[in-house]
Amino acid sequence: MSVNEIIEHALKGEILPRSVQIFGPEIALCLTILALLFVRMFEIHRRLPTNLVALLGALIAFLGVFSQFMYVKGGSEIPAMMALFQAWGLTPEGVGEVGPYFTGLLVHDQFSVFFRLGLCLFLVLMIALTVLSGIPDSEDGQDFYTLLIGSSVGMMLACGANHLLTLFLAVEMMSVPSYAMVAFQKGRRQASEAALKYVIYGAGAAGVMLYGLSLVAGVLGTASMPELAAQVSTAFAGGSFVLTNPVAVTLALGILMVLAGLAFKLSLVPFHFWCPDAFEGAAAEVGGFLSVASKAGAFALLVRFCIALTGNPDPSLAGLNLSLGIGLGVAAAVTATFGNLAAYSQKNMKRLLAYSTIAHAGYMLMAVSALVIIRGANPSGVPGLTSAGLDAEARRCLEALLYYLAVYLFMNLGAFAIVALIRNQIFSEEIEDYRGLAGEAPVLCVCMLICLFSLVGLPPLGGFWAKLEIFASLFQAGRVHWFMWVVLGIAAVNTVFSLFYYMRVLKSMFLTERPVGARSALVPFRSAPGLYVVMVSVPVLLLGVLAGPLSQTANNVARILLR
Amino acid sequence: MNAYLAVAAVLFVCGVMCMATKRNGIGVLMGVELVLNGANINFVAFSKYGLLGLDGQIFSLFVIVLAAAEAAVALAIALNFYNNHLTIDVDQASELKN
Amino acid sequence: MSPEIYSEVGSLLKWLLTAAWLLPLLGFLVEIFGGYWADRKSKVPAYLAVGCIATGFLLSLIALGTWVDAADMNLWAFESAGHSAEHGEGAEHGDDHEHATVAEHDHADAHDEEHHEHASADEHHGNDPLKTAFSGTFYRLGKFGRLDVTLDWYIDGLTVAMFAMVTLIASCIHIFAIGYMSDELTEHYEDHFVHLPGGRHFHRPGRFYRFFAYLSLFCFSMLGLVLAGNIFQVFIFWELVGVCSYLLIGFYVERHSASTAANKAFIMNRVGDFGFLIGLMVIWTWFGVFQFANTDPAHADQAGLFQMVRTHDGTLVTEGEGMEKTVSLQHIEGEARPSSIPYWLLTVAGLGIFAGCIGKSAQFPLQTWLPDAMEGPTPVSALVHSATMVAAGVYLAARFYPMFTPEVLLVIAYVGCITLFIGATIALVVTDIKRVLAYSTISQLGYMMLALGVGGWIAGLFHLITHAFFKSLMFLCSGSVIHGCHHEQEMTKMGGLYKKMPITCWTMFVGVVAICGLAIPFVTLPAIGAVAFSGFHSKDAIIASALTFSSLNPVHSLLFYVPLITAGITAFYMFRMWFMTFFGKPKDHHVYDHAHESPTVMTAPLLILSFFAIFVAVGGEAGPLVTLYGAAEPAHVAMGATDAGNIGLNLPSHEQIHNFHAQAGMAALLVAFAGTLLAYLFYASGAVDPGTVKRQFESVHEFLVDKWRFDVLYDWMWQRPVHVVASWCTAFDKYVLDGLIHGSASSVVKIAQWDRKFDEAVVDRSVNVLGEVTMSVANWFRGLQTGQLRQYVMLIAVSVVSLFVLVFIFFPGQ
Amino acid sequence: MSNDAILLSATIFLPAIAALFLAGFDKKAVEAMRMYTLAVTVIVFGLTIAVLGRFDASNGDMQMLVKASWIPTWNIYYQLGVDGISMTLVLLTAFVFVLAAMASWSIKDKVKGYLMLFLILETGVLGVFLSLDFFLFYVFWEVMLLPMYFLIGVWGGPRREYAAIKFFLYTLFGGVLMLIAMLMFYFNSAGSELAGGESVFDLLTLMKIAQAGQFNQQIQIIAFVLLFIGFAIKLPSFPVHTWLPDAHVEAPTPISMILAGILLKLGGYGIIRIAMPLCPYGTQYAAYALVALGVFSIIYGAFAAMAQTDFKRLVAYSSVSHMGYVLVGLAVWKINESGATVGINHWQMGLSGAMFQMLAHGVSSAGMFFMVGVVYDRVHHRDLNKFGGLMQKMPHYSALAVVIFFAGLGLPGLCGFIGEAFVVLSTWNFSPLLAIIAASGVILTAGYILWTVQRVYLGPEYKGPHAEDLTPINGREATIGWIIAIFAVVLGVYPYMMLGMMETSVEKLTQDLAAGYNASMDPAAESVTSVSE
Repeated sequence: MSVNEIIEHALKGEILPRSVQIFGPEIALCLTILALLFVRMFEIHRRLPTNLVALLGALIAFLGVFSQFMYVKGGSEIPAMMALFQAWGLTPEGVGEVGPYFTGLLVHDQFSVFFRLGLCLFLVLMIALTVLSGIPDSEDGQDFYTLLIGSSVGMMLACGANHLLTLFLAVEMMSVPSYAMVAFQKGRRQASEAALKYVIYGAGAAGVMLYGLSLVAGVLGTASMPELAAQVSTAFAGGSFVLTNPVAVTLALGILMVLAGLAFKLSLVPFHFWCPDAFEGAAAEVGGFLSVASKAGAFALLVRFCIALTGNPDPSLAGLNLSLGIGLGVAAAVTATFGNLAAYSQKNMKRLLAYSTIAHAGYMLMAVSALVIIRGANPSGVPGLTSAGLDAEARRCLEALLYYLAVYLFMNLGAFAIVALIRNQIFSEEIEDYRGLAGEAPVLCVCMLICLFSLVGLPPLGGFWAKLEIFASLFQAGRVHWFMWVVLGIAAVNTVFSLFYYMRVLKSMFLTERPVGARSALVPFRSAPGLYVVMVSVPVLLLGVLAGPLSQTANNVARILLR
Repeated sequence: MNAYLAVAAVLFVCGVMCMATKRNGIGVLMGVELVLNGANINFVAFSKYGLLGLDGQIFSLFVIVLAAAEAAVALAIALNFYNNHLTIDVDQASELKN
Repeated sequence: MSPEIYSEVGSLLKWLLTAAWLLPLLGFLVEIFGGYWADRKSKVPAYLAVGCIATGFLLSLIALGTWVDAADMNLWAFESAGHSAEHGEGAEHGDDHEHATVAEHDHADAHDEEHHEHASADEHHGNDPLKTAFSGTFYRLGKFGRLDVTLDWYIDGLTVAMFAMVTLIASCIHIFAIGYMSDELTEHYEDHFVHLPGGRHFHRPGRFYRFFAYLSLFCFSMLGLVLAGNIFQVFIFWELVGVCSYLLIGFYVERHSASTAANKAFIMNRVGDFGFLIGLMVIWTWFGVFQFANTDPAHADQAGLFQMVRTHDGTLVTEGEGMEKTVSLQHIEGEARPSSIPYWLLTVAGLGIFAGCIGKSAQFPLQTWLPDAMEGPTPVSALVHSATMVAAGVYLAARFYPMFTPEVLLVIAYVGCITLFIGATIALVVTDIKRVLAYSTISQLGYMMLALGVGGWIAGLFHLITHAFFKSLMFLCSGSVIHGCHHEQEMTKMGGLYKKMPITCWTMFVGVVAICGLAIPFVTLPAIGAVAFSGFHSKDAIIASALTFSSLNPVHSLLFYVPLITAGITAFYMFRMWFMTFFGKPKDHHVYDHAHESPTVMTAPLLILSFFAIFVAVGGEAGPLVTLYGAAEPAHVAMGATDAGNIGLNLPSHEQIHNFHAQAGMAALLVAFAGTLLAYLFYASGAVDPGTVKRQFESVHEFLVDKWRFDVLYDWMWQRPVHVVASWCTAFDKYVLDGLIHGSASSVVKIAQWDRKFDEAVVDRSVNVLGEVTMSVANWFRGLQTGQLRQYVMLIAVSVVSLFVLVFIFFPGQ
Repeated sequence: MSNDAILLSATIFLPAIAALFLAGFDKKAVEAMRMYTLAVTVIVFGLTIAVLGRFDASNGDMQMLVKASWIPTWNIYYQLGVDGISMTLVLLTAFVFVLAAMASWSIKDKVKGYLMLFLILETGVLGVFLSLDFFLFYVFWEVMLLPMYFLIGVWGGPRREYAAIKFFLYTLFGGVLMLIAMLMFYFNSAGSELAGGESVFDLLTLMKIAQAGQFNQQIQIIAFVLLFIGFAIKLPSFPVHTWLPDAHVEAPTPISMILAGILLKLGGYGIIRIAMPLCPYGTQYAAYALVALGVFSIIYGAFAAMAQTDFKRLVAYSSVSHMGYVLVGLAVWKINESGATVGINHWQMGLSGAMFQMLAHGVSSAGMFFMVGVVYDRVHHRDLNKFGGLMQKMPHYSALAVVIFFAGLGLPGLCGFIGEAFVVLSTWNFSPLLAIIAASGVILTAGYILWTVQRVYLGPEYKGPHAEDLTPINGREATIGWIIAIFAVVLGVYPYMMLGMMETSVEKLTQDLAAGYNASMDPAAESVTSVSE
């Protein structure tokens, strides 16, 4: 769909109401940004604290996405939700219908709603956390929340990206505010250094990615993602996808560059170097935001991009699918291993969590690689699996990713939140200084324990179920190509190794005595921070014990997406 | 078309080299701009001679705007770094390691 | 006997003996938990223990009567049969001596527990298999398909005889112990044998009640062992008597020598039990049953071991030759299990079980624990380590006789032969009064084993019972001496005690005469036979069996000469002990002056036991005792066997033994008198100075004083528990040749330390190395993260390029 | 919910729920919390008795089945049930927890946290024994890890952190392998019509599939190896046993009791319940290696025990030795050239013996650790060379200790004997050589136990520090000691009490395995069972 067609459609006015309806929550967020700016402009932030405004805006957006989600999931017939549906003006033709909107730049489906819901929820929790931890003071709160919300809007765009342009825009919208957020603690040398590294690295990666996008779009003659696969098979009709073909080389180079850009956002090895520095330099809250939300957005983009490339069952593309899948698998295995190993010797908690983030990106990428492998499989070539079976397995891979992200949202946010809250008490983020905290702030420590064990992947916590789903999809992908079994083995070994460094934190907290003279950190259960961490940790537990509903939802989402 | 693409490729390579070798933060950012412009040339070339149509043009327009925004933010951060470190030599930015 | 009467008699016997068996357990529980630690001066535990065991004796007597009555047996058969010498064989088979001339197999059937499953219906008097053995089950331990592990009882003439013997001797010893242990009746017992640093004296409360509790527990275990109806159950009680022995040897827990001796006894026994276990495994795998025999007509289809391995006339049905040779199993038609067992495996099973007997009966090469076991109080030595527990090995060998192949018997014979010689020679030089008796016990047990090995089943058991009486008598006498001399055990410090303790002296004399086998030559009385104490009869029987055997198998003539010579040695060292203790001049006046005769509670048991030591074997092999337990003799023994087994052994039949009887008796008597005379010359008349002889045979003497240096050898053996039999031989050679073998129990510790080092050095290390490697890789990664921004950016370029190169290399389809 | 469902669920979850209530106790009310915990464990024991009351020993199948949908998208069920094999272990668990709760009086700091973790641990263990869904099994399996880690790590001895992480790491490693095996079965089950064409975690269905030989040989071998490593770590068997001495030594006394008394049994149980029924071919394939490994563990553990100078370490190594018998007993499955099982009854005996050995070891080793703990509480050291003469100072305690140590020694009439003897007796049928080596363990065992008894209890006087603290045991300690001693005797004298309970289940298990093996050998001739003696 070319731009002039798009303009024509928009002017006809048929799609615009639907698009606005779907885009409602994002619009609400944009309005919140405006409101924040106005609050400052009119100097009323003494009476109306900015964080409240931001929280309110985020809540409104969350409710919007939530109502969309419920509408999509259960139809218009849920009595309890009727008021919400009406408030957001949801109609069967609008939100109820799956398909592209904004003239095909974005797409509306369960997948994007699911991600947006997660992102909004995260935004709400994040703002709540900043309220508790008070990282932006009242002077620059507006700026911080503006950046935060702006970045979130970019991520929400990423979820629905249906066009290479939106893909790039989303990446930039996610990134640019986050550069600033990393640098937000203006006086800190570390923060500015981290931000400088992040922005330069990020800008470089964006450039490479853009160049890749230009090649892909140019070679295939379209920038609309649903058409990519078809264009690929047209371009290589008859011939096969080999490197003696210059077009193929160009395309491969382009794809590689796009993936490199995404890999930067996902902090995959070898594009991960910014991650520990940025996390250490930035406040813990920002770290949490970067490690969860921007990962979610980037994974949404990655999945969209990979699906766009692999949907076509043309046998000439089997090679492309396979090498893409295996390449992702290698990257995933290397990333997970690297993250876990490098995390061993960290002394700073945020840095440790940064490496843990890298490792987890590796685990999640495994699901994507399994997805690509299974989607590229020839049904007759896999013993014991029919075409329908393959579809089910592909759904399972995506389900694994979605589940993992959902759990990851809570467990990683929990971990960063606790780091932030502890920092507020003892003014340190060194693991060394966590010694014996369990005696003083048992709530924080127990919740930390839940989050970290969930990150290890121990039952009955959510992380276990998520990891199990990843393992299961890898196992099934291994039947298509044995290499996935190798990845599975690496993942399993990594799980064991990862225990060490998480354990070091817990050991410090629980097994040692609080040194004499150390700052005390009294966070009782019945305080707002205490309740907050419990609130974040309980879902981790629940998602492990009652995995059914979310797993079912994720599977449905996957079914619609892969249809 | 191939000529345009070649120019773009040269720009890209120059940009990457610039990013990799410049000690000055601003210089690195300039390298990024080169890379982005290389891509822009690609888009426009594909738009004109390839099948991409108007999409390419619009793509490059967006990129230009975005590049400006990004550069603004990057420069602000570089300024911040200068305030804190009194240099913008990126090699001095090595406090963050373990 | 009809099945109804069978079950009636059987259950009566079962209840009587079970009660006699369980009473000591009850006594044990009351004594241990009765709160006697609060009243250390109470003698109630002793009375309780005596009451239990004495009641057990009465019940055993009733059972014996019942059994004799049920078996319709005339114990005094020899009166009507005339002189035992001519009709011993017939007489010992009791009531059916009218059948003595019928064919062998009939004869065999008549008094063997083995029966054919259809035999219960057989009304023929002589062939009724049910009348001499009763069996049944107490309860089940576990069941696995057709495999059924149960606790059973098995009662035949041997069982009741053993019950009566054990309970009688135990009663006497219990009573004796009341006196002997009376110095424990105090709150502050001072133990002079314990040396504390700083020369302090060791004080502890008395443990009178505990001693009797242990004794009761021992009696329970011993009776259980006798009553056991299957070999597994024997093993259970085998271990239990072992642990009781452990507890009793280590009764003075504060004495290091005592606890070490206790450990030694237990572990040595475990070595034997290891063999026992192997035997059990073979039996269990190939037979699938543990019961000796099943004589219950109600369950006639379940054959026991003896019924499976031998036909009802007692023959071993074999097929094949050499290693291929197999033994067909009986009574298992229609069952899906092997119907035969390799002959060599049966031999292995027999050897395995016999290994257990070696340990328990202190046979060569596991004999060394028994002398050390004398660390226990003397009544314990009398009861456990002479009369009952150590004889259990002999009992088991006899009980399990049908399972032994001729090869096993030969091993038994040689083991017994070696043991009896070693024991006797060491006894020559020992000066500790209890240790003389201990070595004598080893020697006598060797006699019993020898007898069993050469086919003298009757003779071996005969000696078991007579020995139990006279040896426990002698131990009690020595206890009396020790008590009288205030815990002085060295004979070199005694002498002339007969004036001070006449009763002890003369009861001891009875024992000494009995063990030496002295008799009035050429005199036989009607209805009684030879005029002699019990020992004469039994030793006579053993020598006769040995002589017969060696004349049938001239290759093995050592098996006759060694015991014969040893009979002389026995007489010498026993009289040596007696003379040294009671005669001559007092060597230590301190000891002598304080010596006194023991109180009545101790001398009365001596008198009772001397009575039995004199009269228990009255009538010899035609007497009531042999008649009683002889009914349990396996069927094949009486017939003898020609060219049996793979080695072509000839086993003597009753008749053949009988023919050699007079000859052997004379030889034994002659040798015994010679030994006695020598002892008299050395130690009583002073005609020969023992010191001179000692100096002349310095090296031999030292060798004997070192107990043949067995302890050294035994320590060395620990290194090879698996190849134990092989290493015994080679190690023995080595030892005898150069006598330089070192080693100690620490060898095991060394292995263990090495083992731990391995654990720490290899297994742990490998885990640690793994950790270190991970750590170093992690550090390397950390080095990569330099924090240099320019390098990071460079890396973007490098990464993209290298990835691209990789894609080129690995891209498919080229 | 049926009565069974309520009963079994209550048995499992009562401790965890009770642990939540424990959070509401005042920190100072230490005594009340201890009593409360003890009461909870007693009630749970009562519930297991109630389960026993509804249990029918003559039925070899799974009984009291509870099945409720849990995660329907993955066919995961909340499925519980007992058979003769798990019943005995459930009883043992509840029993040992009661004893350990009584022994927990020795814990003086952070009592609340300790007791909460203690109760959560009980839930985990009972869950493992009762669950019949592989996934549920796995969840409970791992759930045990956390409380155990902290119980060792917080309340343990000087090197507790090392020990705790070692324990955690070993077990987690095993768990991950198990996870992979679990996925193998899950996805391969879809190919069988017995699972209705769906992937299932349901152990009963998986067993049926295995019995029909529908997992191919390769899968069975790989899965068995994976599962076996996981369970062998818990068992523990050489060479993955080294966590055990450390964990035991550092753990506080009640936790050592649980660790030795119960957690080790999970390894054996896992092999019986999961590894063997799901991989009959794999089991047979590895049988000789398993028995050899078991035999080696017996000897190795005994030797290692002999060299120890730390009292607790010695007992820990004795556990390695004793659990070797379990491994031997499980695997004595002999087949002939045609694949028919030879002497299936002997194998049943081996299995039963192994099970009994687990029960007996549960009683005796818990007792041994408790006895060590009693003296450690007084003199605060465990150096064997500094003991001696305890019989004089603490006669009551020493008598109990000697009885319990003799139970560990395998003395007839006490519980340790039956398991060892039955296992050894059944082994000759499998391999005479291994049987002989295994049997030689009795000598070594006697050696180190007697030597220990001599060094600690016998002798004239105590040589170590804190002699004045050697006070006679108090009523609570004596009660625990007596209960253990009595059970040691009861189990030793009347083993059929337990063996009878598992008889039919063991029989069924062996027959199923034999059938599964034959079916795996020849898929065409499935359900042809040729069992010959």
